[in-house]
Amino acid sequence: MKTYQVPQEIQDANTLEQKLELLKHIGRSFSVFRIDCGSCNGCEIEIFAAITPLWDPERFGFKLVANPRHADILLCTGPVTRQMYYPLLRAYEATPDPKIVVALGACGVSGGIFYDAYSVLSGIDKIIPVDAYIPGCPPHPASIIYGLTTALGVMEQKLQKVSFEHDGDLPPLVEDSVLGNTLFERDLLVQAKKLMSYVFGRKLFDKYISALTQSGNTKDAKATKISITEAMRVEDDPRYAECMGILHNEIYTQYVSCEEEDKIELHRVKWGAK
Amino acid sequence: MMKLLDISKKYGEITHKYPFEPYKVCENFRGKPAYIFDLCIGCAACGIACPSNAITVQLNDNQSKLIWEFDCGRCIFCGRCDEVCPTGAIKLSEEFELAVKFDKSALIQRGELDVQYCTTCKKPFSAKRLVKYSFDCLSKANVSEKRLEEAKEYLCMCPTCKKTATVATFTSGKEMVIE
Amino acid sequence: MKCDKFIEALSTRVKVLEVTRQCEDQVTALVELNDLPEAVRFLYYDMGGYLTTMVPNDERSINKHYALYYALSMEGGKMFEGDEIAQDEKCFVTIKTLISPDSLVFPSVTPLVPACVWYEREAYDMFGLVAEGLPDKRRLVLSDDWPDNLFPLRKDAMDYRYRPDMKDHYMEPEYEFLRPEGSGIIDVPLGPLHITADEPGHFRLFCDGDTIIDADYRLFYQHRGMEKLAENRMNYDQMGYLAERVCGICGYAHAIACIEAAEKAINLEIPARAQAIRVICSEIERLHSHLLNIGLACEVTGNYNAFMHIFRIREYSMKLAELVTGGRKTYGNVVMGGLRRDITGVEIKESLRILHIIETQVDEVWDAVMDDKRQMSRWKGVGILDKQVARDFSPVGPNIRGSGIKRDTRYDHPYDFFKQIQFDVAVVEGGDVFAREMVRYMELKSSVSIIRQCFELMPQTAIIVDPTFHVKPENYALAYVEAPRGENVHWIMQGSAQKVFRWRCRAATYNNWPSLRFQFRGNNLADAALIVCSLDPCYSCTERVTVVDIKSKKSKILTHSDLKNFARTQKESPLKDLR
Amino acid sequence: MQIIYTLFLLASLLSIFLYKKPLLAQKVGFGLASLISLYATLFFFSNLGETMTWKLPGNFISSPLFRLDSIEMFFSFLVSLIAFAVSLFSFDYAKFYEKKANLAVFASLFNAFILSMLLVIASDNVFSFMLLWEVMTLISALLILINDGKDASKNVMIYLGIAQIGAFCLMVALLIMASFAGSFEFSKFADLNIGFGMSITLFVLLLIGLGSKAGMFPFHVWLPIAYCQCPSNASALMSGVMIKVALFAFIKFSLLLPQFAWFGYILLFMGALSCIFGIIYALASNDYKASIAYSSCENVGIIFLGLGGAFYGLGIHSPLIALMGFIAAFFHILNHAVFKSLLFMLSGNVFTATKTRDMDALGGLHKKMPITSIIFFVAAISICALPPLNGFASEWVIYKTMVMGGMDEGIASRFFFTLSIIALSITGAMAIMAFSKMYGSVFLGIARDTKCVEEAKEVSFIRLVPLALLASLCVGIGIFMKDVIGMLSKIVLTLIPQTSQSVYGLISMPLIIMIMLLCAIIPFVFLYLLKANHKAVRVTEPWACGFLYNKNMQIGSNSFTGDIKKALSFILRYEQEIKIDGYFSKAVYTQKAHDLFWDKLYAPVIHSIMVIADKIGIFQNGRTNLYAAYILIYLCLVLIFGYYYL
Amino acid sequence: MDFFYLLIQLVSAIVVAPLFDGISRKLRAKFQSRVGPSIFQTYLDLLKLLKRGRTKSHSTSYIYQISPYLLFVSAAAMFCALPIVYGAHSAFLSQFSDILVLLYLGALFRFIFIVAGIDTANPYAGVSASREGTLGFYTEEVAVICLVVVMMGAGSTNLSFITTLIQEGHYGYAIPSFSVAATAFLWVMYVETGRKPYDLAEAEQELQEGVLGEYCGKDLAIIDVAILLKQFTMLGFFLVIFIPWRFDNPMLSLITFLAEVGFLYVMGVFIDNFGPRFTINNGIKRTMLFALSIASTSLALYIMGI
Repeated sequence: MKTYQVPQEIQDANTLEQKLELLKHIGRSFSVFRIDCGSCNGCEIEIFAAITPLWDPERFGFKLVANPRHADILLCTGPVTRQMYYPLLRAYEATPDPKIVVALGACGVSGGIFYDAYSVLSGIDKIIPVDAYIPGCPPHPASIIYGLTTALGVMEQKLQKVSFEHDGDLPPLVEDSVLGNTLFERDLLVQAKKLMSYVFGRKLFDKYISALTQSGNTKDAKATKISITEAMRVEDDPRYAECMGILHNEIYTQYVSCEEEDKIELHRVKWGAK
Repeated sequence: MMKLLDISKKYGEITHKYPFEPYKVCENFRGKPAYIFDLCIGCAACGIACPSNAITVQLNDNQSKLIWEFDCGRCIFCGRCDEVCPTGAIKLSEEFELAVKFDKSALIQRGELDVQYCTTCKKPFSAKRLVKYSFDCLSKANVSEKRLEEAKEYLCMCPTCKKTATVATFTSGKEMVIE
Repeated sequence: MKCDKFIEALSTRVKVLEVTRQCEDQVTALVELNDLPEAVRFLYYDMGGYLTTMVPNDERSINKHYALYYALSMEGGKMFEGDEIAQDEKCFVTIKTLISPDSLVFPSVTPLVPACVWYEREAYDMFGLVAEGLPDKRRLVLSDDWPDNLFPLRKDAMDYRYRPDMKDHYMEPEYEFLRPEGSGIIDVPLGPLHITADEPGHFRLFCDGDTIIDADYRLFYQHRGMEKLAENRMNYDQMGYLAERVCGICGYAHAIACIEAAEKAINLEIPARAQAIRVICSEIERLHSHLLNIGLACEVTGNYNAFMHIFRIREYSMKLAELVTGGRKTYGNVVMGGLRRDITGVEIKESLRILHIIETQVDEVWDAVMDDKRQMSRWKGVGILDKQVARDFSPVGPNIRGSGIKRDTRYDHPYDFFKQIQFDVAVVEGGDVFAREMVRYMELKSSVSIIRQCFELMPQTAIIVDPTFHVKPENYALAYVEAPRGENVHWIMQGSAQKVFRWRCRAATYNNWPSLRFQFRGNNLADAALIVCSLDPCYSCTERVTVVDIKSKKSKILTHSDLKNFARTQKESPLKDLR
Repeated sequence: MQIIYTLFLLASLLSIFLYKKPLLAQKVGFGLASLISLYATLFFFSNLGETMTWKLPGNFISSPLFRLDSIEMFFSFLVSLIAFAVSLFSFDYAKFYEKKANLAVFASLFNAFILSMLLVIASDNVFSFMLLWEVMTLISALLILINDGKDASKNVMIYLGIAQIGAFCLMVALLIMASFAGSFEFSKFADLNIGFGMSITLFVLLLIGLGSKAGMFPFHVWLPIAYCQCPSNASALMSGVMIKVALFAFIKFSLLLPQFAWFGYILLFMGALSCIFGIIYALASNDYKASIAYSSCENVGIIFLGLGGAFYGLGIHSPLIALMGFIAAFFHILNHAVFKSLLFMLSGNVFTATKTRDMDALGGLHKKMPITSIIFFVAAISICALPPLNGFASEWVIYKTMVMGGMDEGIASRFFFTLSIIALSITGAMAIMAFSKMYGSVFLGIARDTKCVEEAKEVSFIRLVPLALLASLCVGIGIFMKDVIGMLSKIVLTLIPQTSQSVYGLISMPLIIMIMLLCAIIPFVFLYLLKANHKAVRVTEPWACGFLYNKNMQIGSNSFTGDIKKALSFILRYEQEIKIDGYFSKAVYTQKAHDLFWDKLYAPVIHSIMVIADKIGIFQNGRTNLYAAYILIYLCLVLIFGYYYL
Repeated sequence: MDFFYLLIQLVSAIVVAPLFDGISRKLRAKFQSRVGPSIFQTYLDLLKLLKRGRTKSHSTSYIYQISPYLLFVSAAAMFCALPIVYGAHSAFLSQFSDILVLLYLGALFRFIFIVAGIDTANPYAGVSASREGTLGFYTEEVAVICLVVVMMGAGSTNLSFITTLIQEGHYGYAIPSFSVAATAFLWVMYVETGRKPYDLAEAEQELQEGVLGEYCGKDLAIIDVAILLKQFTMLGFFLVIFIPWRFDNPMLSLITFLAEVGFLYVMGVFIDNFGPRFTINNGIKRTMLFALSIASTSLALYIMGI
């Protein structure tokens, strides 16, 4: 698809040397013009959040300007929708040379989730040359501050391309099961995730397994009940406590033969109330 | 006016020193997905789950390696990859300082995994690690030795050959190999 | 049952060909093409309905026709006290009609119900369906350089990745504005790159000096083609994330509306804890969105100090979101059947602390702002939305509540956990900027109390149901969520293979835009940005539309792998569609 | 001296004789006019301060005497100076009217007009003055008619109507004065023995009679109508000098009356009203020529303020204030003649290039007509009284006069003088708006109506020469203001009895210029020291918020003043109307700024006259026997009247 | 020698003005609970602008090119008209220090500003130009009424003369009309500095900085300095008439003057930082009427001879 060709005049005035020269001048005072090329607004709001008292980039001489003619840095967000293509170019041309273009957010960097839809052009760098990329969806205000300071050379870039090419011998990936059947762990983890999501579910899983191993004999339903109940009692967080009980009642009982009384009674106790 | 002045006085200066002091995000912040190559088995679950297709798992040109590639620039930090990864090879970190200058390729992480060739048709179909992992799982899941043997053979076949083999098994009157 | 009353009344007016029920409070009535305007008008004005959404659909693969669905929320006209339908009778009635692919013409409803204007303009853009008698036939959604005879949402129109060539940038075709006739007028462009509008949208203000004579606008700068994208590239689990990126401010409301539409279509009930957390997150979103808007309403008038302090407080709400969901803006925790992230006790404790901070500090700053006579003079009497205009255009959210009409989806059609929660609907008379900001402030307070109630009432259940449900092709349903700006309505018709057949996402602002022109008139140029801001517009919301499906070769390696069982259980949802 | 008048007469006759060859007549007529007026300029200039008399040979109605005293000489100089520039300008410009009128007539009338003005100034006798005054009015009316437009006859009738009211008042005043003096010779009018009441009455009559001609408020309504109607060279002459002739006559006659401070107050009051209303209407107008015309009213007001000071000074026997006042008034008369005729000629250039007078259609003319534009810029700065040009110089003297007047103890004087200062400063603020708007919307930006502007091109050299001449006069008078004031004070001193005062404490224009130049160096020094980036400016589209730029986006003359018109709607009667039909249609917007005095004063009068005329029309129905009956009735009445009284 | 001092007066104002701007920015940030820029930020901003490239719209003409210099010249000349380092004793220079010269140089500034705005053909610049003119209309009369009282009371339009008069106690606050005029005049001068809530012509949110919006690079830097100078002149105008502190040593009086003006400028933050901007149609009119009535009172007092 035919897109914008940067005119020779602008290209000549935007060589790398000139940009580095510019960075020297704007190190302590830089004006930023925001261009929203059809982003979802999230990045804009985070830019707004970044200029608030908590972050205050004015410390470094940051200034949000209303007009591209005053700008040193163009902060572009969004996947460049078809409609924003023309305004983007107008703003780009209206900005004095040399200029720094920063692509912000997943969409700005590469089109993000919209990268192949019919009415986006997927990323600022498909249209105009981009000098710095700040990924994030949307980027955290700290991330924006970091990105801008990095672009200006105040901070060092942390990310480098990482490539693992040597596929060596594998360590054993599967740990031994506490009950001698990995299906137990599998079901346990699935249930834990269902109860408390993947983030906390894994923690719950760990807590449960460690409580289970505390009991000495993991296959003894009575012993495990005691150790799980104890673990639930000392647990600060009522949610974890309750969920450990649920796990025990629902999964453990399937793998170890249990009586009804071996289940933990959950509704009688207010957990984590201490 | 006086009220606002009072408020300013009351709360003082609250600006965080960042970037001159490190900033601490909340626990479980959804930051950059960290890739632990050693744990990756090349199952491509993350690639399928990823809503923005930031993770791609593809064979390289000469079909010798399975390339796992993650483009941080396209990532929307939803954490689906973390959620679906069976081995924990990809986990959301709390890292948020992701900006790069001039060269966009610094946003890319990639891993090359050896390919498993199909025992029957010699075509590549999966990562070696995946096959090994599958076998390990089966071997620790109370599966009988005999079945394990059968599974091992079966695991090293590509889907097409597997289909053929299954058809052959059925026609020969044997039972399904796997539970 | 619910809704029957309306269908009966409707059948006395027009011939109802067929009635289908989607769920308890949603009914669709098929009418003949020529009866369409009368049917919609009857329900809208005579029976007290508000236009919720209108969905054009390409159903040629199902019934060889294009279909139009006019969904009306039956809740009463609400123009005066008591003009409201009883709480247990409120429901959604959808008027459906079929259009033959040979004619592609349908009678326009707009002359009778002005609220339909944008929907019918969009129907032409996306499907090529011509509304006969539509007073405003300009392009709405697609860019001006889009080829004339390409209608992207038709199933057979094009690949979702097809991008027609761009023009040279100085050759951009010009949009035709409704420029007032007469001389001595200056066209002031506001946007797409304007400092007060954080998103692109072009408002053409026709001014004499500082007075706005009339205004017109060209929006949809953020048309990203999401609907197409969703129909092609995405499965249900990915759609939630796409829906969340419909908008960066009220994204979460979109995400739940979208997922709930899919859930409603198959009558899937999610666990109560998940419901509560959805409500908590959406109320957190309301907190930061309203704080944002009040802050911006100060900022566009030049009151930086108040802006800065309000944004300082807003950071607490962002912190709250970060704490509860792991992300400041995109919460990313909705999946079909429930949630992806739980809230534990530690977080609840911390959240309650932050809520207390927000509550007290908001009061302080609001008091200070209310004390400022200058600020009040900038807000009061500016950008008045007349009550009758509001009735005619079905705006939503604080926009209509500021005009004294008590419309709130949480109250009219309580969804999720709202059935168990007590709250007051904030309604302020006046219709000016001040009234709208006042509504926002009151909602801020009620949001805090809703979140507290949710924390208290949240049951200890799982947060997701077993992934054993099946989607049913051609089922459709409407889901509605009261986002900070008003109700977001998503309509999903399910398709086969884990994909949607048609996803219609109607953002709150979409209903608010058409009446904006009448709010501009007669105000000052200085107030233009303020008026736009007080609408709390979400450009990107309005301009969504399109998503896609790619996943291809790479996944096939796995598809038939031996790990089927492992995959199914351990990685629940992502691999479901691989079966 | 007589030779000048004769030459003008000859030139006029010669041009009319070339009736058959209009183009030649134009060349000859205007060429001669410029030569003669150049000679006249030099002649009058060299004789400034001298006195000359001249009697018309023969016994033509009480043998009119013509007399040039120092102020007459000054005004004659002014007339011939402007006449020189304008006729040089017309040499090429008049061609534009080739199709509309016979150029020979035009040239002839032009010469006759200059002649009539010179003679009015010189006449020293009530009869000849009134006669010439009417001739001048008539010729100017004919000049207006040269440009045969839609409402030409109606517009001329308005002009003539107001001129007749004025002439009537003037005549009454002069006759009363003559009856007091017992002579029709002006030289016998001195030291009239008139009481306060009668003086005031006469003064007011004179003010109405001559003020109406000068375009004083509320008789300003004819200004835009007549000036917009007539060719620009004629309006340049009319506004540049005809108004000054009226002012001259006013000064001359009112000085003949016994002096009272109230003369000053009346003048200050009328001047303040004139300048405020004049500039408000100039500001509200979207027609550049009308706007310039209205600003004549404003400037006449300013001159009246100066005169007010002078008359007040005379009234309270304070020669210093009187001196300052007269200097201020004369200085401003000179300046106004220069820049106003310059502006009218420039407007002629714009009109011939674009064929439109609507500022909302123009724009971007600088690129087509750079020299006209730059001269316009100078003229605009000058008329806005901005330093360091001549407008500032004269207004400064006026301010100075008023401060001196306002320092007196009397409450009345303080009141009138302070109010006048305030009026003057408001006028200044609005003049800036009016002329920056005019300059901006005509010459800057981009064309609003491309059709009009596209074909515009710079006018010929010969037309630019007089413009450049006047522009350099604007600058020159500004710089050498001390010398000009010195010259003026010599002339003015003849008007004031007990002439011992001299002007002191004047602002030094060269100092201002010097300091401004000094300041101008500073940015360059800083730019050099700090090594600024001097790279060439890259040209892009105007920034319209990212949207496609369109020419309607630049501010037009109407909406530029939208706010101020709204704020002043109690005077301007700025009416805005928005018609909206349904939710989805285009709005229809109409706005109009009315002239309050036209609406409230003139329109009803004209309307009632029309009604009365209609009613009278009943008698005039064309039947012969009815007319015979009228004659019979008349005869009977005369007979009865004669019978009883004779 | 006087000329030399005048040059020092001008240059030192140019050099010092950004510092006070920086201080007021810092103070503003403190009110907003944040750190804010360093107090030298304005210098850095201006220096950066000098180094930047420039773009302009194709509609512009020579006015665009010369207007920064013209604006600077008029603002600088206005500043020179303030008798700080020279006084009535310097017969030559004190001629220049005239209230009317100052007012009309201000008018020249406004004229150039308006013309420059229209020249860019930018809608916001145009509206900004219109507002500048309208604002001038509102402020001029109040300013002049106050000045009339002073001029007539002191009997001269010459600033250095008036200053001397007031300093020597022949004229001043003992006269009610003078002290009443002072309050109204302070209001006008604050409006003339073009800071919030009266920054209508350059309002960032509404007009995207109006006329300044189309200027960039060194042009913008010059205009910025010109505007700073104008703000200083306006505050200085008030000080010179109503709080004249002058010493025999020109440098001493210059330093005290700059400190005074800077103090006023920084104190402006208390108005500038709180509350929103006015609208041109109502807000200004209302506050103007208030100031106008004060000014008229002082005028009435003067007319009655009090």
